[in-house]
Amino acid sequence: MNRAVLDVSELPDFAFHHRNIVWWGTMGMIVIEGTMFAMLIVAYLYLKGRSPHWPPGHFPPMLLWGTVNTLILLASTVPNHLTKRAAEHLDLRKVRLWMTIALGFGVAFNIVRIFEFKSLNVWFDENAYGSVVWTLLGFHTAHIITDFVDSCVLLALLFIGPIEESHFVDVAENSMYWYFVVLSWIPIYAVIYIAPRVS
Amino acid sequence: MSRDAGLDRPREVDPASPREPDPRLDPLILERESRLLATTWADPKGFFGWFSHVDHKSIGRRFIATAFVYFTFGGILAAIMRLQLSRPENHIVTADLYNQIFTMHGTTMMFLFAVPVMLALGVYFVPLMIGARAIAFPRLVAFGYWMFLFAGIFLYAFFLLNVGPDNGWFSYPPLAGPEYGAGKRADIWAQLITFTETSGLVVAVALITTVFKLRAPGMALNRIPIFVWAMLVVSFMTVFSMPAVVIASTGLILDRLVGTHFYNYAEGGDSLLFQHMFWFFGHPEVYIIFLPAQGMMSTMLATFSRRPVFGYLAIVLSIVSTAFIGFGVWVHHMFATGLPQLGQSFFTASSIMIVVPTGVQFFCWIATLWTGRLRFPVPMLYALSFFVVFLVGGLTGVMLAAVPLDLQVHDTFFVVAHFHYVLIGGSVFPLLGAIHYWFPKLTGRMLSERIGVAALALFFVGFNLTFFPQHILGLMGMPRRIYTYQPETGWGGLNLLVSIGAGVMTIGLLIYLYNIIVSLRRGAAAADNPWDASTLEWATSSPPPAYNFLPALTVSGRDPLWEHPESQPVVVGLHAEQRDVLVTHVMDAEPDHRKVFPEPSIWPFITAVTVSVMYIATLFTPWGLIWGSIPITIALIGWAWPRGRGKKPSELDADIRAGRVRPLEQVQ
Amino acid sequence: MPSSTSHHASRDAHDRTRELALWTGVLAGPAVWLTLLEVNYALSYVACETRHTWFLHVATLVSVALVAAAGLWGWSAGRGPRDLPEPLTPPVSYDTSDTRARWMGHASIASSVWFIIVILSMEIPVIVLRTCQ
Amino acid sequence: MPSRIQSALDSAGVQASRIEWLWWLMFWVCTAVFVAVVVALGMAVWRGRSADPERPSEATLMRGVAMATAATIVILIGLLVASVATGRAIGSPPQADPLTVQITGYQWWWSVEYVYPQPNLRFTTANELHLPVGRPILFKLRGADVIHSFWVPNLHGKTDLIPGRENTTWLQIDKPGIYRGQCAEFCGAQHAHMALVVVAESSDDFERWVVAQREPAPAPTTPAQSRGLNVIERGPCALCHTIRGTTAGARTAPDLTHFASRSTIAAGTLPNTPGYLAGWISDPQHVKPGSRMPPTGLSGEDLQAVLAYMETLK
Repeated sequence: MNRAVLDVSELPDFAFHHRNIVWWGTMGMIVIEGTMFAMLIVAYLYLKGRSPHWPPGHFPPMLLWGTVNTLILLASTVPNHLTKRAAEHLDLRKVRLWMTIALGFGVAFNIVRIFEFKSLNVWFDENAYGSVVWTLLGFHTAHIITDFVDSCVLLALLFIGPIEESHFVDVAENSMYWYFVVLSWIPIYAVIYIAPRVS
Repeated sequence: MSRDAGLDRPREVDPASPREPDPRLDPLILERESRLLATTWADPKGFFGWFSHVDHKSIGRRFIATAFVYFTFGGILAAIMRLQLSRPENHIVTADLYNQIFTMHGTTMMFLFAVPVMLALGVYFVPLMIGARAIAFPRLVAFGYWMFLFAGIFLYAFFLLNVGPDNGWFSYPPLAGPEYGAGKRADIWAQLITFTETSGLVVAVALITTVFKLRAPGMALNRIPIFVWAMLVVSFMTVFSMPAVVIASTGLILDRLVGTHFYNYAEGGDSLLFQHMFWFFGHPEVYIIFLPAQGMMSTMLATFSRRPVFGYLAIVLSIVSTAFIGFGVWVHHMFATGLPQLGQSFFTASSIMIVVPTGVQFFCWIATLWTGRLRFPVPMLYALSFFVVFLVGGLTGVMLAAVPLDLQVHDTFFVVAHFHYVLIGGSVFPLLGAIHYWFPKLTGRMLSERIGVAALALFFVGFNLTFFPQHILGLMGMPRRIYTYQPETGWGGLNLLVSIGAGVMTIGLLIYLYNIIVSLRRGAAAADNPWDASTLEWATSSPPPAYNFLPALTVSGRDPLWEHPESQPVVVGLHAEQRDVLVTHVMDAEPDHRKVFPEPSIWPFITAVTVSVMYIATLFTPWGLIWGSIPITIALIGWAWPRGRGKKPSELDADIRAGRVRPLEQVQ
Repeated sequence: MPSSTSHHASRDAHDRTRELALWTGVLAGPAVWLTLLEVNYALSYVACETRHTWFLHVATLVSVALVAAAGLWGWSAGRGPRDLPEPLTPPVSYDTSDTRARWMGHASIASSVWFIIVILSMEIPVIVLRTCQ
Repeated sequence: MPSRIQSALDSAGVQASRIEWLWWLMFWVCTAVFVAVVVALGMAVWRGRSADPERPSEATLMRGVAMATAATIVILIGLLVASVATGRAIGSPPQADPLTVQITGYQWWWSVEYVYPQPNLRFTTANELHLPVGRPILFKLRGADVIHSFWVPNLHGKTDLIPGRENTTWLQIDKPGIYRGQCAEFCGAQHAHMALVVVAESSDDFERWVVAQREPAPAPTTPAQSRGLNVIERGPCALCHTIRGTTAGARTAPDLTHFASRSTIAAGTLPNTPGYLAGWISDPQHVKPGSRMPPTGLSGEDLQAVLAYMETLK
C-alpha cells in the first residue's frame, strides 16, 4: 500500500515538564488537593463570619512556631529548586546531594510542626473554631508527610537502584509537588495566624 | 463555522517520506508486528493475572459491567419503594427499612451508577476515539476500578447487616450528626463517599491527561470528537467539585468520630455549612452525569444522520459553559433554608440561564436531523426519545429555578419527577442507546434490533407512566421520603398508577438485559464499522486488539473515517517489543515523544485492598488512619518499584555521561 | 530530526502569548461570571445591612468590561495565519494550528458574548428586589 | 375532594395564590415551548426520512439556530423577571398588626406558641393551629432537634426549621377552611407522620378559640376523671407532657391542656377518637414506630380513667 508515513522512531523516549504525562498526573493531584485546601479555608471564613467574636473565647495561636516553620518552608525551596534543576540535567550526584538537603528541611519542619499544634491555644473538640484550625493544619501536615515519605523512597532508589531515566522526571515532579506544599502553606498560614488577629 | 468544519485536506506530503511503499507497511511485516504487539500489550492470564489487568478496555468493560450491576441493585430498591407506596398505609416494609432503602437507592444511583458508568465509558472509548494505544496512568485507572468495586461491596455488606445509611443520599446534619444519627449508619454513608471519590478522582485525572497528551497526530483541539470533549469537561468538573464533598463528609465523620463541631451550632458550627459544601458538589455532579450523555447524543445523531453534527463549535462551547454555570447554581437546593432572597435570586438567574446551552445543543441536533439522511436503528430511537423526555425535565427545571415556585414543590414528588426526567431522560436514555451503539465494538456482536425496539417501547411507556403523575402528586402536596401516607390525602390512585408504570419500566429493562445476554452468545458478528460512523473507535477491529490500532493513525479532520482515511498518513516507528505510546502536544497534537507505558501489575489491586481496609478501620477508630496508612505505604512502594528496565545508578550515570541518554530538551 | 526540535522550541516561544490570548478569551467569560456570582452572593448581605446596591452594579460593569476585553483579545489572536517555518514532522500538522487558532478565536467571541448576557441577567434581581427580605 | 386540603393548586392565601399564578404562567409557557420543539423535531425527522432532502446551507441553519437561541433567552429572561417579581411580592413584610406564631419542630410533632406582648396572654398548643382570615400572620420557625420544614401548601411555600437559627415567614389567609400541612424536610424515622392541621376561621371565632386555649385544664368532676388525672400526674405521662392547671409540666412532648379540642392524635397520624386514643396510649410504637412516646403499660382501668379525663380537656 502506497501510503505516507509519519516516522516517530527518532523521537526521544522521555521529556520534562508539561510535555511528560507524569507532570499532568502531579498537576491533577495538586489541583484536587488545592481545591480541598480552598474548601477548608472557605469553611473557616464561613464559620468566622457566623461567630460574634473570633477566635471564640480563646487567644489567637502563638505566632512563633508557625512563623519559624514558614521560614523553614521558604528556605527549603532553594535546595528544592536545585534538586529540580539537577534532575533536568540528569545530574545524578547533584540530585542526590540537594535532595538529601531538602529532606533535612522536611525533618526540621515536621518537628517544629509538633510545637505548632501545641501553640494553637485550642483543642480540636472544644468548638468549631478549634475543629477547623486543627483540620487545616492536620491536612497540610498530611501533605508534608506524604511528600516526605515519597522523597525518601525516591532518594533510596537513586542510591541503591534499580533506576531508569524516567526517575529524573519523578524527581522533578516531586520537587514540583513540594513547591505546591510550600505555596499552599502561605494562605493557610494567613488564615490560621493572621485572620484571628484581624476582626 | 463552515470554513473550519475540519475538512481541510492534507497538503503535499512531506518529500522526506518515501513515495514508494514504505517497507514497514508491507502486509507481512505488519502481520508480524501485530503478533508481537499482541504479546507485548497482552494482559496476564490466570487467576492472579486477572487482578493485574491494566488494558483500558478490560478495565472499562469491568467498570461498565459493575456499574450496571449496582444499577440493578438500585432498581430493585426502587421497585420495593413503589410496592410500599402503591397504596396508603401499606406495610410491606417498616419505616426504618424504607428510610434505608430510599437512602441506598439515591446513593447507589448517584455514586455507584451514574457517575461511574459515564467515567467507565470514557475509560473504554476515549483512548479509542482519539486514536491512542492506551489510557494514561493505566495502573491508576485499575486502582480506581478496584476502589469502585470495593465501594459497592462495602456499602451493600453493611446494608445487608441492617446498618445501611438512612439519612438520605445527602445525609444532612444534625439528623446524620453524632446526636441524632445513631449507630454507624451515617459513618458508612460518609465513608462510601470517600471510596467513590477516590475512584472518581483518579479516573478523572487519567482521562484529562489522556485527552490532552495522547491524541492521534493531527487531532487539534478543534477536531476532538464531541463525546471526548464531554468526557474532558466532565473530568475537570469532577476534579473541582468532588473535593467539596470530600471535605463535607470528612467534617461529618470527624464530628461523629472524634467530636469536632463543624456542624454543631451549640459550639459555633453550622449545619448549613454542610449543605453548602454538599451541593457545591451535588449540583455539578448532575452535569457530570448529563454532559457525557449529551456527547453520546451528538455522536449517535451524527452517525445516523450520515453527516457531521451541526455546530461543532456551538456544541463544544455549550458543554463548557454548562460545566461552568453548573458550579453556580447550588443554592437552588437551599431556597427553603431562609437565606436572603437577593442572594438566592442570583442563583435563580444562573439556574435559569443554564438552560440556554442545552437549548443550543437541542437546536444544533435538530438542524443535524433536518439536513441529514436518517436511519432509525435502536440507538437512533433512543436518541429521539431522549428529546421528548429530557425536554420535560429541562422545562420543569426552569420552574424549580424560580424561588417562589420552588418553595411550594421543593422536597415534593414534583422534584422527584423532575430529576428522574432529567437523569433517566437526560442520561439513561442516551446511555442505553449508546450501549446499543457501542455494543458491537465492546463485544464484537450486534444487539438484536427487534428485541431492542420492544425493550425501548416498554421502557419509554413505563418511564412516563411512572414519573409524569409524580408531578401532579407533588403539586397535590405529597412530600418526598415518606414511607407511607394516609388514605384521606387522596394520593392513592396516582401512586397506584405510578407503581404500575414502574412495573412496566422494569419489564422493559429486563428485556434490555435479556437482549444483551442473548446477543452476547448468539448475536450477529459485528464488522469493524457496522454503523458507518466517522470516529476512530470504528477504525479498528470489533472488539479492538490489546494495542488498539495497527498501524497507528493520524487525522486531518473531525470525521476521519468519512474523509478518505486511506490517504491519511500512518504512524510508524513505535517499538512493538515494548509498550510504546506516542505522546503529542496539547493544542495541535503534534508528535512529541514516545513513552514506554507500565506493564500489568497486581499492586493497584493490593493498594486498593489496603486503602479499603484503612477506610473501614477509620469507621471505628481514628487510629485506623495511622495504622492503616502503613500497609498503604508499603503497597505504594511495591507499586512504584521499577522492574525490568532499571539499571544500577552507577551504570545509568555512566550512560548519561557518555551521552547515551538524552531528554528531549537536550537533543540538539 | 535535530533541526526540527530546535525549531520546535522557537515555535513554542512564538506561540505562547497567542495561546494565552486564546485561552483567556475562551475562559475569561465563565471565570469572571463565576467570581462575580460568589462576590454578589457575599455582597447581598452587605446590601442588606447598608441598604445600598450601587456596588453590585459596579461589580457587574467591571465584569462586563473584563469579559469583553478578554473576548476581543482572544478573537484578534485567532485571526490570520502566521508566517512560520514549516511545522514539525510533516505531513501531519498541515495548517492545523491556524484553523485551530481561528476556531478558538470564534469561541472567544461567542463565549464572551454569552457570558455577558449571563452576567447582565444577574442584574434583574438587584433591580427588582428590595435589599432585605 | 380530600386532596384539596393539602394542595398547592388550591390556594387559600395571598402568598399561595401568587405562587399559583406564577405556576400557571410557567406551565403554559413551558407547554408552548415543549410543543414547538417537538413539532420542529418531528418535521426534521420527517424530512430526513426521504432519501436526499434539498439541504439549506450551513449558513441558513446557523441563522435558524441563532434565532431559536435568541428566542430562548428572551423567554427565559421574561420568566426570570416574573419569578423575581413574585418573590418580591410574597417576601414583603406584613403591614398591619401581625399575629405572631412561634413554631418549633420536634421529632415528630409541632409545638405551637401564640406569642403576645404580654406574657400572660401567651399560650402553647401542638400540631393544630387556628388562624384568623384576613390578618397577616408572622411565623417564627425553630428546629428543636433536627431540620424540619413548615409547609401548608394551600397557604404558602415551605420554610425550614433549623436548629440554632430562627427563620421567619409570613402569610395571610383569604378563605376560611381546614388545611393540612406536613413536614417537608426528611427528619428521621417518622418523617411521614409529622402533619399539622390549620383551621382558618373568622377573627371572632379565632378570638373565641384563643380565649378558650388560654384557660387551664378544667378540674376533674367524676371519680373516673380524678383517677385519670392522678394516673397522668403520677404515671409516666407527666414526665414529658404539660397539662396546664395540673402538676404535669414537662415540655418535651405536646402540650395536652386542650387536647380534646384537637382533631388528630400524634401529629395527624390518627383521628382523635377515644378508640384510637386508647390504642395510641397503650402502644404508640405500634401506630408510629420509632416515636419518642414509649408504651405506657397502663392497666385497663387506668387507661379508661385517663381517657375519661382527657375527654374533658376541651
